[in-house]
Amino acid sequence: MVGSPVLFIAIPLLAAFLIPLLGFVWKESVRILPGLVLLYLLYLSLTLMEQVVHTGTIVEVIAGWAPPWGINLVFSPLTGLLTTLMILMGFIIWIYSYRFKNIDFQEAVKYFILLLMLITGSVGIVLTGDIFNQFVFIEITSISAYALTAFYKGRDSAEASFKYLMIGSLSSMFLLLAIALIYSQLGTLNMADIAAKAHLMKPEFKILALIFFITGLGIEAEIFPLNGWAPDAYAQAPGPIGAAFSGIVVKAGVYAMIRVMFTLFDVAGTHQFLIVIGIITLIIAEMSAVRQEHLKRMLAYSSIGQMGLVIVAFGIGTEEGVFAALFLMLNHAIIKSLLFLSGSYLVYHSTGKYISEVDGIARNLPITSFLFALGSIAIVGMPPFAGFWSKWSMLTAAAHSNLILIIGLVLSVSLIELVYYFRVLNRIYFFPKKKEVVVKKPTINALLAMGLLGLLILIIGFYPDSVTGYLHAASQSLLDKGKYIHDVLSTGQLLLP
Amino acid sequence: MHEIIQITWGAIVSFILAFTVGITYMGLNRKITARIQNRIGPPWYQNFIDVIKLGSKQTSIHHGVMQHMGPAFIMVTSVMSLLIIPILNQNRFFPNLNFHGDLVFLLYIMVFGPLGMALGAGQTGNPNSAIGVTRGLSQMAGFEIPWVMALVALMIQYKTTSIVDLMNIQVETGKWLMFSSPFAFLAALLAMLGMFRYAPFDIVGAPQELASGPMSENGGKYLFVMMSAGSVFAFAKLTLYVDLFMGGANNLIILVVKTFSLYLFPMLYGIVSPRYRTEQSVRYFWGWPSLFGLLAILHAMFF
Amino acid sequence: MIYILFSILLGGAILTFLANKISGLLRDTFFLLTMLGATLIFYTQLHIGGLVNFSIGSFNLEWGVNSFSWYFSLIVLGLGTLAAFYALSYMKGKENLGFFYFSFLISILSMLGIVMSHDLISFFIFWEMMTWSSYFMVIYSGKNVQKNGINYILFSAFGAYAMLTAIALVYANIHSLSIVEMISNYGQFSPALQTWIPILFLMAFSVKAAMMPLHVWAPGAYSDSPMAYTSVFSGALSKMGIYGMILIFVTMISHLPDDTWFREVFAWLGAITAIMGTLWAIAQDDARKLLAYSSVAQLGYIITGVAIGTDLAMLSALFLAALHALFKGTLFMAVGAVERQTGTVKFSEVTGLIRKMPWTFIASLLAIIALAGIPPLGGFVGKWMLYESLINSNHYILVIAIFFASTSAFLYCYKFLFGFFLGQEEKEWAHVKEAPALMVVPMLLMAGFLVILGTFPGILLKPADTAMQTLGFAPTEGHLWSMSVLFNAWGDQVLLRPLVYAIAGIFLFFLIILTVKGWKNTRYVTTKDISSSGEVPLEHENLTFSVNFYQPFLRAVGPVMKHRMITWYREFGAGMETIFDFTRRIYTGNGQTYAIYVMVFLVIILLLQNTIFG
Amino acid sequence: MINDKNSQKIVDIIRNYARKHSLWILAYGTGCGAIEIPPTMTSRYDAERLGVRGAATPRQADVLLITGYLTTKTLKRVIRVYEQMQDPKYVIGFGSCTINGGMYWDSYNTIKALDRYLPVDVYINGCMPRPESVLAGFAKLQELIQAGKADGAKKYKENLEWYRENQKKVIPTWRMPEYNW
Repeated sequence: MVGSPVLFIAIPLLAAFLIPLLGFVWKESVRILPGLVLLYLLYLSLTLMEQVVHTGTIVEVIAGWAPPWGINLVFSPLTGLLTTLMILMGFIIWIYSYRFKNIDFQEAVKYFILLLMLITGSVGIVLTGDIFNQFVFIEITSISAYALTAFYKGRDSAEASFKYLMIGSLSSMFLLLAIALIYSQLGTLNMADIAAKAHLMKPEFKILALIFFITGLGIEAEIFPLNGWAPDAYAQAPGPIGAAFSGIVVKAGVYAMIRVMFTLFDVAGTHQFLIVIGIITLIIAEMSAVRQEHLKRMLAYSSIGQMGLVIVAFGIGTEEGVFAALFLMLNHAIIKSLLFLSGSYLVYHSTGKYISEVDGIARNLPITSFLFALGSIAIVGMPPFAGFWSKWSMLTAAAHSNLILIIGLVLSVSLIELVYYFRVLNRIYFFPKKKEVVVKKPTINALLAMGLLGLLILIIGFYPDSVTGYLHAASQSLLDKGKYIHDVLSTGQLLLP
Repeated sequence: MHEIIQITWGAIVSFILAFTVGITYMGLNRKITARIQNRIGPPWYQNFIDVIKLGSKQTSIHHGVMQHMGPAFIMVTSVMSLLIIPILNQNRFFPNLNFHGDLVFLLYIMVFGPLGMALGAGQTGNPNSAIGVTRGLSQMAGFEIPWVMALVALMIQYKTTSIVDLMNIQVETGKWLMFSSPFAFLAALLAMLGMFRYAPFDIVGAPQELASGPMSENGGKYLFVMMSAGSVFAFAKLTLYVDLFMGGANNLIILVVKTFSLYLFPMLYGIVSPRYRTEQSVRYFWGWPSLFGLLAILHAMFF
Repeated sequence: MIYILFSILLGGAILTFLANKISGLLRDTFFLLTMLGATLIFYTQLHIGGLVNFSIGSFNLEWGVNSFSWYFSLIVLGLGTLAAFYALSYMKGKENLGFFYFSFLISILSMLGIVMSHDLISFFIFWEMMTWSSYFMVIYSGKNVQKNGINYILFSAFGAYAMLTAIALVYANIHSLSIVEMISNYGQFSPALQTWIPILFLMAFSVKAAMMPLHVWAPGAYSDSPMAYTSVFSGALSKMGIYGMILIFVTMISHLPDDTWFREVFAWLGAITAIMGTLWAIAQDDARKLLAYSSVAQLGYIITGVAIGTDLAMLSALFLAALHALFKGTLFMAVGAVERQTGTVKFSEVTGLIRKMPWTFIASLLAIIALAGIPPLGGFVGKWMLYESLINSNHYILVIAIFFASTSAFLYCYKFLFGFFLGQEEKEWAHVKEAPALMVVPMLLMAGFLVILGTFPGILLKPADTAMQTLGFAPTEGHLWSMSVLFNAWGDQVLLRPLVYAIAGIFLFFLIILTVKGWKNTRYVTTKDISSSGEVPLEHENLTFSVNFYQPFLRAVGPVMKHRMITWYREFGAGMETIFDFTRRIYTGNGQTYAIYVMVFLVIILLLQNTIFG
Repeated sequence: MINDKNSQKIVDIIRNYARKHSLWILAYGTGCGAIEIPPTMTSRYDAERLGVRGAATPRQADVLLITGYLTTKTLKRVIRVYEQMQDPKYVIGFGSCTINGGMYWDSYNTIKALDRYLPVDVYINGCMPRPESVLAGFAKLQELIQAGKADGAKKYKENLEWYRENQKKVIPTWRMPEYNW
């Protein structure tokens, strides 16, 4: 045992508290500390992941209270995979924003604290085995996300943050309602326990709770029509935070929703519901993205659309479907982060962040533009880059389940996606540059971060086997509900005298 | 070696024959035209005189190597068609190349020369030449359709693409193809109007308007070769029609009679016709002649 | 060996790209060495029938060469190598050369990959690589990228996604991605799948082969990419569509119970493509556009041949495919040479280059003769076989359509030669010189090959025949063709050798007569010395007729050309954009609306809960 | 053998016969005389029976028919056309105007004697000459050709400088390719 899953929560929280204190001693430590923490956690998660895939799920009980009474953390292949992904993204975002707010120390302190909180919250959502605890983590994530959205303190960012806050509070309300409903029915908050006892619930209550869950978590998972807050928040938050939203926060939201739907309840029709709602999200978001004038908003809509695709893949419900969904999530996190990170340099000095302002910028920013192009080509699913394999696994999954219509829809939506990404690419490379646009050269660390992401895209693209093993383990672990229940609850029995 | 000499010899003899007959036809054309216009007209051998005169012109000019080669191109077409088209039934005349090619080859070799000459005409830099060429090519795209339809109808009806076989069929059955495939004959006949470029399809070289079009920069020896080639080609085309539709000919006299009676058709049609504009002539060929061609194909398919 | 071939090309591409930063000479050297190395390895080391396996992403990838793919690799590498030499000189002094050479090599690699793939997944990967590498070329010039580039990538992606769907369906049904297994299991698919899989594949292939309703990207893409690449683009890359089509038609369509209408539809689509491509080519003033439309038309013939699918038709399609690469490669190179030397490609601007660029003219002349299908060049052989096969397989109306297309093709053939090389020589172009040897020699080599093929088509028909035998056709040598004889099914024949010799003999004879007769009194005069009503054109007066060249003909065919496919697509696109804009307004930017959305969502689900979660 | 004197004679006879009976005219309709050409060519008088036939361009023509007065402006074109014709070539001056200026004898911008500018083989007088006289003119030309005396082109070549001098006198903007036969 290298370390315990508890560390994933404890260390960053501790670090978040330490940052301002250490800042008084040595200003640079504010920037270094999160990185160290994340690096360690990355190492930890990788080793744990390796272990989990081979030996089985780790269930960590907090404070000796055995499940179903106490809070427990579950490090299964699924949660481990997502944790690793999130921490990796967090680490890369840290590299990218190492010099963020270089002059303004106070702002930097706030930024890094909030970033750590955001990552911690998201990791917590994924790791926890307790539904109320999950609610708490969702709140942590949300609150740091509100704050980060409004980070620039401008009029627009305040407005975006307020919208986010408003919708987010609705989400909290529904979640709380759902949890209350479950607790009143079953008297337990442990997910495994709920799952084991779900059949005891009255069907109407069960469905009501499910609907509240869907609504509450759907807001975090950006399903249509609950995603109104998202484009504004993505567009107004600082560049790395946009990447963090699409790479970390949304993934946690989708995880939570899928966990509820797959594990907690055994209601019929959830798969079909996921497919329908996913397709609606996908189509509406991609259609909206075409006519966007702001680069980041376009990326935001694209991100929403991709999440719709992920939800469709989950909705297929077979192991292949889940595998495809997880693969999509993985690739989307990497690629969309790259797009956000490089895209924010493309429109760095512009006030409107208009797409038209990237014209001919490739001459000034060759590497950034190249990485943006790589990301664009990858996300529309062109082989031999990462996006292709996930799209391919999605299609085969659909084909196996005889969902031909879905294949058609997904591919026609991909065509739309292709159009707007290539329009931007053409502008970057082949339009004459506008004189008034001032170019900001990326810093070394930003280049390093983006380069890392690009490298990941290439690695996964040329050698998808590097990740498919983990993804298979993860998808099996999601679908094997009985094993999850057994794993968690047996830990409790071991602890009991 | 023996074969080559024989073919060469045959080529020379048939060339002289075709030249003589073709040029006589041209002269007769002028004579008949004159008679119809109530003139006395030139003597029937007038075109011989013209050709000799052109050949005895002392000087000549050219605008470049393509124009210099142009008449040679057109000669290739004339002589090659003459060599591929059997002159008499059962190859009784000189054996030539007619076992070596087929109708499709003939169709294509027939455009070889005009295109080569068109290049020569283009090089002169005279706008009239280029305009004439474009008109000629457009018209060709027009009349080739009924013409090919007729040929395809024959091919499918008699399951061969060889001219010799088609002639043999007529000899064996004793029935001319113009009676057994009347629509094909009609289509081909109407296409022939365009092929001979007499009125109403003479817009290509309209002398009053285009100054004889593609030939406007050619004089002296170039015009001499072109005129000879034209006469030879005319005879070759007429022979082809006779071979395909009128049962061929067993001796030269019959051949001359048949070809001349066939030649009367475009000639007389031309004398009484005004001139079509290019698009009118193209549309004309895609109208009735193509309909006949279509009927010919249907006829060949179902009967 | 395939590994080595591919890694040479891939590594060479990357090295060339990197070397660009160091020095131009190094880059050119790398580029040329890569191309030559690949070609050398291909011809000397690669054995037909060799297979290599490896697995990636839990799929078993399989690459190998058979005679069929060898034939297409021959086209790709032959044309690619010549175009590479040409490119060195053509691209000299242009921007982003590393990028150009990189894309060039990658597209060669991907084309080889396509024909050497024995499994669907690597087929698809290479297919997409081909798409984006050629897309880079389309947008290389930076002109019309938003229009032509997006058109190209959109249509390609449409095709690719159709193919991807088909692949997914196949995979879902047989759990294998091997092309061989797909073919052998084809009979066990459900009837619906049996129809849909070929249709989906053919959609993908007809995009690349620029078949009628899916061709609208081609004119723009062909004319916008650098000519050094367009020769490969139109000559070889479009053949990948033909490659796929042949594969699908032979292995799948022929097993369908009702394959006749399938074949008829495609044959007619090919014929309509040929006709419309020809007509539009006639109307062009831009040489690149003319050739682009002409490529579309030529591919139409090939598609018709493939769709008919008899021995002779397939043979003619294969022969024409190689031939099209030869002559269209030459022509695009010639346009590139003219473009480089004069800076324009408009027929109405440049005239009378024949004495300035004689070698380019000779190469284009030969290529044009082959394109028009006039004996004694190779083009005739392909055309002849196509007609014979159509007549023998009872497609009588179709043969008329094809014949019409190829007769009308004379019009644009003449326009091409006349527009650039003939007509009056102008002072404006007096400074023009012949293109560098590196550009001229590849053209002349290909043109020379066309001449040889006119007499000895067997040189190319033999590998084509071997390729067809791989596909399960009976050997055709001896009863459909021999080295220089062509036969049709009725036993009629064309003996090319005596005919060609006769043509050459007659031509030379009369040429000598023309030259010798009055040799001393024959004079060359300039093109300003013309008989135009006694006028002498001034130096700056250009009397060449080049505007509205075929106006009367176009007036005659006007009704057919009134509607353009591309306007329909554009209107469709505009309609879609309107819908997108409407959709965008769902996100009003108003927080209250979003809150209402949430509540409405909740209410709807609550109301429909029994339907959804029943 | 072809250089043999007797055979050369035979060839000459044939040539002259052909040249005589095949006169392709380029009727340069400069003045009112042009109106007499159509009756000459059509049914009433039918010049075609003499082998006279219209040519479309100077390249194909044998006879340059100058039908009427020549202004200084048209003279330039006529010279150009004449120089573009192929040897052997003949000129027929048509009407009084070409001989001495006719009714334009004191005009400031017509030339009076065509002979000073182009070598005329046959003049046809009259104002206008009737078709009969036109035919007579052709007959005269044929006679000259038969006798080998229609050598205007040779004269022109030999006396080119003199002709050029005269031509340049009346044509202010002389811009023409050199005549280099």
